Amino acid sequence: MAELAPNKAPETAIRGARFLLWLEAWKSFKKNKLAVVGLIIVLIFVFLAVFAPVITPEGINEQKLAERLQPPSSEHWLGTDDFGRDILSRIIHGARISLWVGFVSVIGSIVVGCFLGILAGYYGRWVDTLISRFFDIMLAFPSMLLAIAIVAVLGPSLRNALIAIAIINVPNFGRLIRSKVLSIKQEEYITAAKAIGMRDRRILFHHILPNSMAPIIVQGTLAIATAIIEAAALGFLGLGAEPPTPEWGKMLADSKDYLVQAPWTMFFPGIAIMLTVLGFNLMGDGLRDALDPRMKN
Amino acid sequence: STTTEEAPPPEEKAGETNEPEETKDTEEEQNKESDADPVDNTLVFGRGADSVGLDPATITDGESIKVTLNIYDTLVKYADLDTSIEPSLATSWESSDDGLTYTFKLREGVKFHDGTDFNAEAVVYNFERWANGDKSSFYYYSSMFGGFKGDEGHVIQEVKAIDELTVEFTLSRPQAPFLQNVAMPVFGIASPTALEKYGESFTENPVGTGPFVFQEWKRNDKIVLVKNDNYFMDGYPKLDSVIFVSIPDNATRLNELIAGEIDVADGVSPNDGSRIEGESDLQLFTRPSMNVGYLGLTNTRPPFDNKLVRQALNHAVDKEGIIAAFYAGQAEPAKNPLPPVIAGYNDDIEPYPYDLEKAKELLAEAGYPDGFEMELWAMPVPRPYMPDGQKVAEVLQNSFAQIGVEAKIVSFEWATYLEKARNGEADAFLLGWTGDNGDADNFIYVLLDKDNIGSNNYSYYSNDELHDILIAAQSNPDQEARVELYKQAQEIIHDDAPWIPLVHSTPILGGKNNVADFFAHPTGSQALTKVYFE
Amino acid sequence: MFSYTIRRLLMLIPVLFGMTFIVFFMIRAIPGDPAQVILGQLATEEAINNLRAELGLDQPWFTQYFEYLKQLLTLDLGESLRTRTAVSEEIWPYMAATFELSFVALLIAVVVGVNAGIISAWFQKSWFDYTAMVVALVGVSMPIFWLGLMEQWIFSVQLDWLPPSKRENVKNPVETITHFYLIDSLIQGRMDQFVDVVKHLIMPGIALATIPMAIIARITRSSMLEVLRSDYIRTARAKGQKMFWVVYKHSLKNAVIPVLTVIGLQTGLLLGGAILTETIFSWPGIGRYIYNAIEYRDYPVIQSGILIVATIFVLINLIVDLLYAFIDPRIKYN
Amino acid sequence: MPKMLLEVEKMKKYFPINGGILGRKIGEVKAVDDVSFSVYEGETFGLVGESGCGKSTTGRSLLRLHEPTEGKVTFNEKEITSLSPNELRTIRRDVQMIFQDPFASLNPRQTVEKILEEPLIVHNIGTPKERKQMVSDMLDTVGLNSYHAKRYPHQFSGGQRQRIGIARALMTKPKLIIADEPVSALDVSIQSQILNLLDDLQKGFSLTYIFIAHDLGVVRHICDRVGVMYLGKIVELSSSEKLYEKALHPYTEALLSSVPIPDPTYEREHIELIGDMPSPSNPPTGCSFHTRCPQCMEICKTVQPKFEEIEEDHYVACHLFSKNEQL
Amino acid sequence: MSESSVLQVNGLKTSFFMDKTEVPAVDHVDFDLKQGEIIAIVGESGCGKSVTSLSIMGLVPHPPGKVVGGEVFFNDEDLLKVSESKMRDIRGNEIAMIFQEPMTSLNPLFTIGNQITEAILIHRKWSKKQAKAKAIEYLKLVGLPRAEALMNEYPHQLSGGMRQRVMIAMAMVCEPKVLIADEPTTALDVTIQSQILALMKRLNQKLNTSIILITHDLGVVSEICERVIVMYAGKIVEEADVKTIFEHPEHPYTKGLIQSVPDIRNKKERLYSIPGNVPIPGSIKKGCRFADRCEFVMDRCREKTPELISIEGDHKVRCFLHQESEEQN
Ligand SMILES: Nc1ncnc2c1ncn2[C@@H]1O[C@H](COP(=O)(O)OP(=O)(O)OP(=O)(O)O)[C@@H](O)[C@H]1O
Ligand SMILES: Nc1ncnc2c1ncn2[C@@H]1O[C@H](COP(=O)(O)OP(=O)(O)OP(=O)(O)O)[C@@H](O)[C@H]1O
Ligand SMILES: [Mg+2]
Ligand SMILES: [Mg+2]
Repeated sequence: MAELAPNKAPETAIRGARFLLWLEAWKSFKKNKLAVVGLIIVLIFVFLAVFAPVITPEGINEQKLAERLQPPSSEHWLGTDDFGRDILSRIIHGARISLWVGFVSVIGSIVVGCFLGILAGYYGRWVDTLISRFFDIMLAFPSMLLAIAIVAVLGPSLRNALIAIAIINVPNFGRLIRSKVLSIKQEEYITAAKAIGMRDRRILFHHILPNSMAPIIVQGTLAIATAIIEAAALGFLGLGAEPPTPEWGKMLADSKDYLVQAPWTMFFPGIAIMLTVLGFNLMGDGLRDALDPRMKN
Repeated sequence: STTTEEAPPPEEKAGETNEPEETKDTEEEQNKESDADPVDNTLVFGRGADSVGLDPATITDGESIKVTLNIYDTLVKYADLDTSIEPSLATSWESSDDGLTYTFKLREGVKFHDGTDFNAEAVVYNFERWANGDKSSFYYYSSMFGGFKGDEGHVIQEVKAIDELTVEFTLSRPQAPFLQNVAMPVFGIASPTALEKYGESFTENPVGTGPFVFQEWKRNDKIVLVKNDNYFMDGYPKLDSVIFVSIPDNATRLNELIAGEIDVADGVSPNDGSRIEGESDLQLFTRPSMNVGYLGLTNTRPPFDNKLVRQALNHAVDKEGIIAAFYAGQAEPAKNPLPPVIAGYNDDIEPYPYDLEKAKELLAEAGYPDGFEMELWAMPVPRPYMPDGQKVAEVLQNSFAQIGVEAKIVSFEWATYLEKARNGEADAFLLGWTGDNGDADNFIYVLLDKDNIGSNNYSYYSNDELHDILIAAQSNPDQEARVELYKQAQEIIHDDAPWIPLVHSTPILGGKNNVADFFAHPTGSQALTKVYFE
Repeated sequence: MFSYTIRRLLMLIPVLFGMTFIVFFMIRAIPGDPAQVILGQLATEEAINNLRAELGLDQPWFTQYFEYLKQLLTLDLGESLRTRTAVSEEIWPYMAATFELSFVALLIAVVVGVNAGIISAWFQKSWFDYTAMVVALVGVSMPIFWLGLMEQWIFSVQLDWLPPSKRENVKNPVETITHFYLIDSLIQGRMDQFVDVVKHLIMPGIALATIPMAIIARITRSSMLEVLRSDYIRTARAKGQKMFWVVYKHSLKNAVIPVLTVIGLQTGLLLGGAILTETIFSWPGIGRYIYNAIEYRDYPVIQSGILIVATIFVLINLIVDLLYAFIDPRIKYN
Repeated sequence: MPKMLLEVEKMKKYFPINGGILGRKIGEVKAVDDVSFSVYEGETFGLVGESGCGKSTTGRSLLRLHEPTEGKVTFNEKEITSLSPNELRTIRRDVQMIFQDPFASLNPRQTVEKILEEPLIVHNIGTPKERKQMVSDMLDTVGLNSYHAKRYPHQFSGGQRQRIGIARALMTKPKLIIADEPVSALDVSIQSQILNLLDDLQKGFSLTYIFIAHDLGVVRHICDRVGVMYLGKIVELSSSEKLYEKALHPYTEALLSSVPIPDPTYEREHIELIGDMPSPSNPPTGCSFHTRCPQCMEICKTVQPKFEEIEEDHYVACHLFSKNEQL
Repeated sequence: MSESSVLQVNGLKTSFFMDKTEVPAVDHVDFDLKQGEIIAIVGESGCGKSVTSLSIMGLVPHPPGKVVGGEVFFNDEDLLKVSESKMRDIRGNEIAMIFQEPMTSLNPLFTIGNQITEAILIHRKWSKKQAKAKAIEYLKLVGLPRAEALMNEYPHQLSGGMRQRVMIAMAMVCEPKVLIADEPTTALDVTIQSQILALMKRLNQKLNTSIILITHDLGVVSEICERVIVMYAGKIVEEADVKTIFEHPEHPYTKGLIQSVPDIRNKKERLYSIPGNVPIPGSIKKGCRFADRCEFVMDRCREKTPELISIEGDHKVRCFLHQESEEQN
């Protein structure tokens, strides 16, 4: 059993104790090379997204029809698209969109999913039955079709695609939380909390929820990856971002016809999607290993 | 008359239908087929969507017509490459001077595919069937001939069999484009016996007199037609069979063509023209232009109720640029709602030049010196006249922005798009039209007359003076006079600027090099009677 | 076990019921009127109203819903508004197309995925492990529509090895009996067609298999790793058993449950119609069938299509659950 | 005679087994089946028995962490079994628990300080500052340092974690502590540290313990009175002296003779029991021990023996000693 | 190798490599196992008992573990050097092992019969039928009722004690020369424990199998063992026959350990307790590993590591207290 050498300087070193767990997770995360690569990829894209207007060589919408479909060159590193717009600039701006869709939709799903999952897991009985059945129903839907139908109801736009993606992911989080609540409810420290006379609500918010965070973060990271692909797929079907938004899936769809003529128009947005998604997946895996001790080897 | 193109909105895009029906009647026939080894002389025609039905009278979509055109014949038909009238089931015809009576002499010895005789009675039967139409079917009939029996505007008062091979039509008022209309593929003559026999399901068991006999239909997948050995044109058709396959994705369809899986690819996107030219074993077919692509401005919605604003926007569009980029040059800029091939085209009209300064001036004059915000609706599906609405919209958005007009590009699913646009919910919308009988009326009246508000006049443009001209032109049998009237009409329209006419495109198709005598028809649907493999 | 199955089947009822409810009202919330869509833009107001009445669309939604439920109870799936054919009649070819493709994709995914996962776990931290897992991660990160287009471009356009799309060579069509072309061509002894059908299946099969394959490989690996660390594996090795058998006999059977769960879920997803794959490869499957029905507002088709897909999904997962009990004697459903 | 602190009368706890088509109850696990005993102020009452015999369930049911199926529990003249949830919470201030697994019973995401402060917060004791002081005092008391306060449970060794668990139980200054196998997860050398600590605390805080264990040596060492459980029932209850000197019940005897003695020279007879404890969902008829009892009689198979006081303060449930039967 | 020795361990060192640092779990362990003898290895959790036995079996989980030094002689061969296939022939056949957790050491998805016959068929070219008969024979030998029926049952249908018997039957079925039992009774109740211990003793006498019994329970040791090895933090600190260990323990750790066990025979007023905790493996780099907890610690204890030396016959101790007396003598 691990004992900290008692002669180490105490007070100061341990300030910000809340962080300690994260610090430790970070340490174990750091050791995972692939995860770090993932993190770096994600950070690069986040950086690009945040500073897009500053760093892009050109605006995203400067059409120069005369310069359309130019291959990569020193002037346009990734070439130009069929409007003569600089692909690099658009991909960089596209990072904003994809990350935005990824983060916001996942946060949306988490919030709603948590709410429902907690209700179900904590109150049990008919509340649980009702919510669980609802999740079953949602999960039984072919998810892409559901997303398409939702977008059809709301009208195609980036925002609505985001909403659709958030909705189809709700049951995943809901179930996760529910099962977490159920399993944590069985933990000995919850019995201990009850034994000291703690009220249910406090148990829920001080014990159960904080202990469910790790899997949610992991699942959330991975869900961002999926959400980005889903958004791209909707974009590809013409059900996502409105033009001229440089959404990657839409860029792909737009350049589909140029696959032979100007392969770079199709190649780079695809790579951008893949890299970002890969980044999140690698990071999610790393987080899982770091946050979930069971997965440690 | 109306178009093939628009009516079927949803059908054409990635549409697919579904039917199980196919199997039963298919199987026996298929056996025959596999014995016959039809591979050699079979043309595979790849297109974007499946047909909706094969009863020509009830269909509205281009993809259905492409097939029915080869199964049925009409009394008169269009020439191979334009809309001039040629004999078909009728070998000759004459009209009275007042334009109220038409008499057709029918071809002798023609038989329907089911072996029954084609004769005057059959023609009467078909027209009677349409004229007594159930209101939910036969849309083309009612729109081309002013409704059904008993309706006030119904044009065809009576259809009489004079003798075995003579039919006489009596009209209630003269209709200038009457022959143009009768030639429309939707008025293909069906076998009365088969109609009785199949009833509702005739649409899946089509029987006509045409060059090809229907054999099999696998919904969403393919339609197989085989040669009509008893076709009245000697030596035709040359093909043993034709298979129409649906391949929704443009790129895939082209790949199929390149890979040699199909012989002709419809709806090739203009950009791919060069690719086809680059392949030594492929050839490019161009369809003579008989269409218009435009940006409609809903004339009742502010600020588009202001003529100056509409004119200003007309100045702000770089049509040449759009054509170069997204039509690969396969189009010409439009200044009129009519395409130039159609009689009545007014070539004297001066187009609004691409002039942003002028546009700004006009805007200022209209009271919008700082521009305004608007929605710009982009079509979600490719059309011959607008292969990529979204991209055209982006170009428009970009130039509007330069005169201070902030356009937000909006799109809906095609069905929704049309419905909402028809309801006048759009500020400005991209749309277009392919003529289906080559008459000016089929463009100007249908698209811009106040009668058609709530129907094909999506821009809610209403001008009484124009209306009078168009009605006069409709019933005037004198071609010269009509041309003048339409030229006049175009002037009014040009000045009012209810739209921004964008392009008249030349749609392209790809084909194998050995496909000969394939005539891409301006209406979008062609008979494959003469096609053969070299 | 039997009673568990019955209970699960009973539980299916509220799920499917809820499903019909959601689908029914959701698709009616989609703007656009089927009558309008069917009649096209030339239709008159009157014609539309007539058609609406004929199709029963003029009734209040709830009336329509109860009518629909009544229909369902008699196992009547309704009639397509567009083709006027019973959905139950016309749906099979699409299902079959999807089943066939899914089967091939799943076969690829399971064979490759499971073995890659096993070997990765067995030789943990070897180059194979790293490579396989990175490849798997790239696999799940790939937009499959992109992959599909790239495949087509490389293998049919550039190399001309495989047909770009569809299920068969249209000039040499398979005579349909079961609508599974592999089976149909085989039972008719048409080897040429069989080969042709296989060729058509390869690219969409791979495109569709990519993600499940990657997921299965990953889950197999982690599940195997856990099992390989367990006491009974040590026991097996302490007996002197060969590592190969330790892995493929003792470990795999234990590791297979989570893998099975994933396979069940993935099968459901595949059968649910991989719309993008079906679009790119012009595959006349159930996904596009429903997708098109959405475009046409063909309510009965959407309703029944989704209902059938969902039922299959739920049933597959029920079967997976029951399979657990066959694999693991500790699991007893009572 | 010291004051009676806790009295348990005919307590039962049955867990339902669900199944069938509708998932209804199809059976029950009789985890605790009619148990009565009392605990006096200041003593350590031990509960021993083999695993699964219902010791933990008994301990938890006392606090209504499991709702007892039947029976009455009286603590300090209050009937716990009929309290409202709010009153129950107040009572829990006076009755605390120490758990077997010191790791599982500490929230891994809370610092020691937080863990120890929680009982105070829950029962509204002190201001934040006072609470901090109390925590650091308590850490000293259980042999930890206040610089441990900011650490997380996984950063401690097993023995230290158990000290934290003990400290938590003591925070509200309870009267009674139910210790559920508090040392069985620990190494021998650590076990003795904890046992000594419990001993010291009992004196320092005048605590009463209910000590659940399966290690008879430990029980002997720490308990004043011991109840031996078998299959949900107490089969023998007596002072620890008497029990270890002269066990009456055949089960107790067998149990004692099975304990390995760390003394190679010590010779004694082993009473080997055959087989395992039966399942509590399907207990044998009659005396539940009869299936393994070396001295089983006919009557044992059908008639359940009464739990009776055979000698002063020595209760047994066995037909061998049943007065009625012998008469 | 002495005449009657079946297994001889010399200077065995096994380390775990965590983040590239080497953590020795077993550090220079030497001992002999004689024919028919039962020896015990005792020590607290984490002191390296299991790793010692896994090292002998060649089953140290790798990565992260690795045997980094020493020799293990069996049949005149160094097991640490033989090929994996040779090692497989020995495992289960000549040296068998049973583990602490009877609950998890049997594969839950295969029947008892399947698992025992497998053990036979790996090493014997027998028919399935023969193997089955043998398996049933051994199930009976370990005192399981209904042996035939058990063959078709799954582990979860058995109680802990029964499973541990099955484990023993499985280990003994090839009649190995050496049986390594790693805490075979820790998870069991006392009544079951005493059944299992009695069984092992019987088997030892009947089949003359040598047994290495690993445990942390001194009571168990005194019940059945002849010789005892006490380990602390990866090293042997004391070795002697069982009587000597209990009567004259010499190492302060052994002494403390024996004194801190509560006895059911009499109530001690206060238990002895060794202060402090077992050190984290690898944390003590120099000196005696017990120094921090030792009552008699001297300066040199913190500087140098004492050797394991023989003080009287077979009695060996690793402590400077005795080294001194040796040196003085
Ligand atoms: N929550 C529960 N649901 C169903 N059965 C339970 C539950 N808790 C305990 N049991 C059953 O009740 C019986 C007694 O369990 P309990 O935990 O009280 O035993 P114990 O004597 O504490 O055993 P151990 O020494 O293993 O801790 C067991 O058979 C157990 O399976
Ligand atoms: N797989 C492993 N990875 C890393 N370290 C390990 C591993 N297995 C054992 N160790 C380390 O080796 C040391 C010795 O472990 P071992 O299992 O031999 O102890 P033990 O004496 O058997 O303890 P116990 O009584 O708990 O079984 C421990 O400190 C442990 O940390
Ligand atoms: Mg317990
Ligand atoms: Mg061990």
